[in-house]
Amino acid sequence: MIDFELSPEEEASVKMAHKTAEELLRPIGRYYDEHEHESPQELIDTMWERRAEGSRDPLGVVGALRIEEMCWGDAGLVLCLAGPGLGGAAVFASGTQEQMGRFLKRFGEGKPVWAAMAMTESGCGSDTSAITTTAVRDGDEWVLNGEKIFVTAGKRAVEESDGFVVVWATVDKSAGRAGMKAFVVEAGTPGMSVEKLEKKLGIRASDTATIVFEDCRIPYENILGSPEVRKLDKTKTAGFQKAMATFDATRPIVAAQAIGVARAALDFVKEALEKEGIEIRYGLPRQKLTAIERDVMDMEATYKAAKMLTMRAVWMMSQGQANSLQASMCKAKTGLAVTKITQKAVELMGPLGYSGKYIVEKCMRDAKINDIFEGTGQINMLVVARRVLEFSRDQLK
Amino acid sequence: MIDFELSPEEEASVKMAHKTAEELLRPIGRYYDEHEHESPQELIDTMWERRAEGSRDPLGVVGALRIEEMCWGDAGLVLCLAGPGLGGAAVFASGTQEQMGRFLKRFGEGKPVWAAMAMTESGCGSDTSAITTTAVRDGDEWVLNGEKIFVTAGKRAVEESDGFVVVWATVDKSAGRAGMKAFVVEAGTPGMSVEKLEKKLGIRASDTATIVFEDCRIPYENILGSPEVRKLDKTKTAGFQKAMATFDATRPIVAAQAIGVARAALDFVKEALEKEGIEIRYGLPRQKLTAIERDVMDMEATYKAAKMLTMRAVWMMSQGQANSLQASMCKAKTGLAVTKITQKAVELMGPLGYSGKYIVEKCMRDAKINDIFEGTGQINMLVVARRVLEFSRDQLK
Amino acid sequence: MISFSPTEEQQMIVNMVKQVATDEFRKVYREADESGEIPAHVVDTAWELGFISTGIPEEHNGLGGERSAITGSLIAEELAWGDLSMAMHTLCPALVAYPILEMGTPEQQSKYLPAFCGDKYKPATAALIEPRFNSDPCALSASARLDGNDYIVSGEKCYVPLAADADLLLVYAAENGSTQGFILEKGASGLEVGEREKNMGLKALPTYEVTFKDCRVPQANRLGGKDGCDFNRIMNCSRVALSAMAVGVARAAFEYSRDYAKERAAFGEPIASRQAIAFMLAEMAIEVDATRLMTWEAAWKLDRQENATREASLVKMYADDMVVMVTDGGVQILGGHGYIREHPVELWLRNGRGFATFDGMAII
Amino acid sequence: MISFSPTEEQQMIVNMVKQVATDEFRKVYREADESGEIPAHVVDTAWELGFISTGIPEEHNGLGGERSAITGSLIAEELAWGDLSMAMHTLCPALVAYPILEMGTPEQQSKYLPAFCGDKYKPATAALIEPRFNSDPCALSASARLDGNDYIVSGEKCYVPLAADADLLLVYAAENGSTQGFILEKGASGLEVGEREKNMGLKALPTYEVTFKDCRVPQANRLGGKDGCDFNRIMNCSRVALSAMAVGVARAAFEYSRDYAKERAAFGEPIASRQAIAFMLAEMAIEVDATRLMTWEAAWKLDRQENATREASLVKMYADDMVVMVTDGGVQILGGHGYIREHPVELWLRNGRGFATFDGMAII
Repeated sequence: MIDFELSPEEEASVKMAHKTAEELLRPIGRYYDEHEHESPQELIDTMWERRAEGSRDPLGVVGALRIEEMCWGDAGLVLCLAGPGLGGAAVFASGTQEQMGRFLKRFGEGKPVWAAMAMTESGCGSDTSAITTTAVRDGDEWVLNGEKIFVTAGKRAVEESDGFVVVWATVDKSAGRAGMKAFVVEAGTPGMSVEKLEKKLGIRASDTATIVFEDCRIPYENILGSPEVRKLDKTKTAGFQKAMATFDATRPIVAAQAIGVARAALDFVKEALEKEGIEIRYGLPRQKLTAIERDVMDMEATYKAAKMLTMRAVWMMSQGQANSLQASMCKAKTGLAVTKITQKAVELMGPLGYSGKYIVEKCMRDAKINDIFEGTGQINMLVVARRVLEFSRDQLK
Repeated sequence: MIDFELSPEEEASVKMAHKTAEELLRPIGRYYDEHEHESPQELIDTMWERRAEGSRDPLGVVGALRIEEMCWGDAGLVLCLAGPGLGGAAVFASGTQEQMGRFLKRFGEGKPVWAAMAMTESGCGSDTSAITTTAVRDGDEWVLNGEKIFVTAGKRAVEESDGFVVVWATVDKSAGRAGMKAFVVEAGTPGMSVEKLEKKLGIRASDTATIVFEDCRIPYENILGSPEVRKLDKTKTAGFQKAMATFDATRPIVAAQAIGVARAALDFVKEALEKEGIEIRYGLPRQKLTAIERDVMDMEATYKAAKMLTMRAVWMMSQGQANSLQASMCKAKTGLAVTKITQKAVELMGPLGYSGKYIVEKCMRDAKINDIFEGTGQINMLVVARRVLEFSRDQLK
Repeated sequence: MISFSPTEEQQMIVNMVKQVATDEFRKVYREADESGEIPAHVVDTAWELGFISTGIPEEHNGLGGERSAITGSLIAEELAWGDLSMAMHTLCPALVAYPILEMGTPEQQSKYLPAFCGDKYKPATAALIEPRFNSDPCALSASARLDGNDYIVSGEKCYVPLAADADLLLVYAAENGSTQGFILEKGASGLEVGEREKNMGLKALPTYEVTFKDCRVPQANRLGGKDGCDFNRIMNCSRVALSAMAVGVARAAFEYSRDYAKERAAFGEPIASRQAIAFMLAEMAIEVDATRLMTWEAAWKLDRQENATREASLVKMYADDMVVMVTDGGVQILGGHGYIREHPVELWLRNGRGFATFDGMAII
Repeated sequence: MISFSPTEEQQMIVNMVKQVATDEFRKVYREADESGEIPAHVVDTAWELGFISTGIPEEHNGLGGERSAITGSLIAEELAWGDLSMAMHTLCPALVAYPILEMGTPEQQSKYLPAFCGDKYKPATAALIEPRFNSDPCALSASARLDGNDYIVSGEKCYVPLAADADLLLVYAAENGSTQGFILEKGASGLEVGEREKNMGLKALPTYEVTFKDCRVPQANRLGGKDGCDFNRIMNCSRVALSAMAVGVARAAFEYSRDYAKERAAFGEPIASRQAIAFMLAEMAIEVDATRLMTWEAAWKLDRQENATREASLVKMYADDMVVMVTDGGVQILGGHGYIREHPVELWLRNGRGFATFDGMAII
């Protein structure tokens, strides 16, 4: 039955996330935006201690709603919280039981730990088939060489905790996508080092690292999935399917993050207007609205559209339904929606919108990444188009 | 010197066009929209008599402004007025002196005459290289076979006057675009017949014909340009360049037509609002506007943007400057702009906008063709993109 | 528990409606648009599905089923996917039946509801829109004032579907600043049905201007009697119905242009193989889905009897824009072929552009 | 005679300005944005081109050339193409000089204009914007009232460029419902320059909140004396200047992302070979050109001394939207690389988004 009701427990869980965001994240968001690359240690520790909260439904609708609330508080800070992150998700999606035990148990104990995902290289963005990092087998080990950029939480995973990085590398260049495999490299492995941290437009609290692998040796058992290169069917892209399966899970989560940022801006605008005595008169004909009312309604409707698509994609995943199309739909829509909503919020708020004193300019900077990472808007539109057309990669490039 | 002033004579010429539009076209526009395929004979005759008016600067800025005014009156009626049209433009662009004399002198004398351009076929829209109509030489004649659709003024050129049709056909299928040639087929030539007239969304007064050529024989001298097929350089597309040169001239003209339709809708909206005592307060901050003011300003600015691009393309042509980029820019922008403006006008006018009693719904229907004919919005964007990127057809498909 | 899945019963209804839309509506939509007439058997076949009678209690001859706005949205989308004029024609009697069902006095219910439960289509309609550019349901020019035991209703309305044939006409008018409904029967004195309107779209559905010249309506015919009606809820039910219909029209245009783009070749490939076209289709697909989900959420609020003004007006505004974007995209993808009245896309654009105007012309 | 061609002289000026923008601004823009400081020699080099002194009559030590809004637009576009902060810094003295030049009393002109004609940069600024979301130049909160021989100016302003260093500050305030300008000299009592503002963009240009606490201004310092100023024209000159600057910023982003898209390969081809990217670039090119042409038309009206409010505010609104669309497109085309502070596109987006707010921060 089509239903949008949360149970009292679910509602309480979402509310608790909001409270955390309001009390712990929001007050320090600006500080860590201005002090790029400084670590919010206290927040990290507190949230690490509280990590059990809301963990019952991490990838379900309630989990997504909790993420929205947290990012309403501050998206940059959320991105730097300890936890399995994208690296953990990859292990979860394609690791063996043994690997899950070995790599994931660290998130249940001890000090804050991060796991990162290293895919992008300076020569390839969306075109992951062009990855040049190599993994060569040498007896009981794999030897990794290459450089990865834009690794979210890379420094924290490699240098600041007992974490790990899931690295995508090719074991056979001639095999294209089929030769692409994922490897777990644990913190402290010789040959892996952080070369630099990016200075960014937004989400400045999040570390975005360049990681270099120089003759980096890892145990043979650290490969995720089969080491075999299946060249039979080019369209099947064997190993790469694992990464794609991860995307089906992570894209809606990123979308939920984005939605939180957009709502932060939207809430600011609505509260600011309310203080000025301006109320939004829903239900009036378009011809009788003010430009501001119309703009706010547009923003709200766009927010809702993105949110509904996102909730659907998350819900399908939680039901075990194939959701590649819906995951890309929500990601494409959301990336664009939050970009537009936050840009509009800055405009609407005039001198207040552009000022570093208020949150909207930061929301705009933080929001934009969502149209870029985990697949740009264009890549996600391409995925949607291929699926609605039932076209292969070759039929629609 | 950058200047936007019209001389008093130029201004008078534009005003006269407006007066004609207001007095002769506007009052009968709705009738011929409702009576599709009925001929506005009196208007045609009157305008034929007056054809010398404003003919001094047919392809210059003033000519374009006159066209805007006329289409402000009624675009469908303008499209069915007698004259050289696209067929004449093709002869003018690539005919020999002898051909110009032979084919064009009919526009200076006698009864109303039309010339049409037949390019599209049911199997090819924008992809004119896929034309299947053939022209085979047989002694002193060419023999044409094939079917052309969407021929504007086709019936009038073929059956209702002593006109002609410029037909694009291939003399060598293996040569692709280089084998494409244009041929003049005069009214009354056996083997050429009008098969049907299209019922359309808008511009219903304009005849849009399907013309069939069955062993249609024309004199050898009726080929426009060289009969030689230059296969040397595929990218040069020899014969086809003529058609493209025609586009550089016709696209801005079509854009000017489109702008007239948009302004008709815009003027209606502004007058309707004025009657209601609503004035547009230019110069107010966005935050203080009503939604209607904001919408009208958006429409006006969009209209202006399209118009300035169009005037520039026309001006460059009149100066003998290469204007392919600018012609496609103005066409792409204008097609989209007038579509949006007129669709918005219908929305803004509410119950009046949707009603057949008023002009805006008709403007919306008439406007849409401008994003389609003389190159769809997509084709024109492609041309613009290739030119700004300096990419060949192969580099950007 | 959050869920995006219709019930099995709803799915069955959707399949049934889709069948009628495909077998009946889609067979004659173009001819009906050109001629302005919907063949009677088409409406009758749709009527037989019992959309309206299902929700009417057994005591009034209905089937006594549950009336659900979500189910209504699913039905409205499918019908409109078939053809908007026919969808509105089919559901037109609900414009009277549903407000009476929800808000009518017991007398109004016993008197009027049984007629909607018969085998034969019951023509009934409502008059809300006024011939002004800023027609506002909550600030109508049409007025009603009490005079003895009667209300005197005066004003002008437009876009009144089936007005010439309707046995019942529910007219909305401003009474002391609030909008109230008044039930008129055919031939009421002062009720003047004007010429049939010529509109940009919706051409198969007869709509009329209607004038009320000091029309006397017995007090008993004020919708809801002394309590009046919850007009806000009526509007929200209409907004949700229209949003669902907009989704249906848009989906039709998306599917048609998607299929066309896969078939139609240019430059040696299907035109859908070019990103410009493919991305348009992707956007169309995304927006159709987004609007449907928003419609469901607003319908869900209605079903819970909560105030849905915010949700319903947001989705309606969004749907108005969406359906124009998508149907215009359909015409654009077909190019010249989209502009002629052979392919259906131009019809869908003409119908789609009307949603911003169709206040109160459908209800669930 | 309609023409879209700059004069030879204008073309020469454009080339000269472009040179400075390329050789000076573009060399240090990133460092200046990060540090918040523009190297003095950069501003000095630009000052040497004599943008302002050119238009000042010889009697006031200027070059006595013709001041043209069209030429000004051409200059503003090129400077902003180089860097917006530096462009605004360079032209900031004009915020005082031009209003005095056009509308000042003879005394104001002789007293203040010569200082703008020297070899050294003359820091001067204007205060217009107010710290409210709906700051409205024509309905200011800051007020001026006559008290004896002085005006008392009170109010709060923000986004006042160079306020801490300016020798002259022209403040706009509401006087009996109309906006008038008042010339203050450095250190005037009651004039309090607050902390330097931290804004999303324009970071290399120091801007300040400024408070006027019953600031006494001699009557003689009312811009235009008894006649006051034509504030409408000042605003229109500002709108055209800002539109031209928006074109410059947008063109920079278009060119950069175009070149990047031609170089950057993905899936075996330059990313510009895909229609999704190529069409974005085409749209960016079209909108940059359209906005420039509209800017020229509004400037042309200004040069003819006609009322340009409609043209100027339409192009300004259009430019505000255009520059965000284009600079956002720049970031999007560069993807992850666009989001980091190495490539300039993110800076252009931050600067571009401000135009909707920058009322009165530049003038031609």
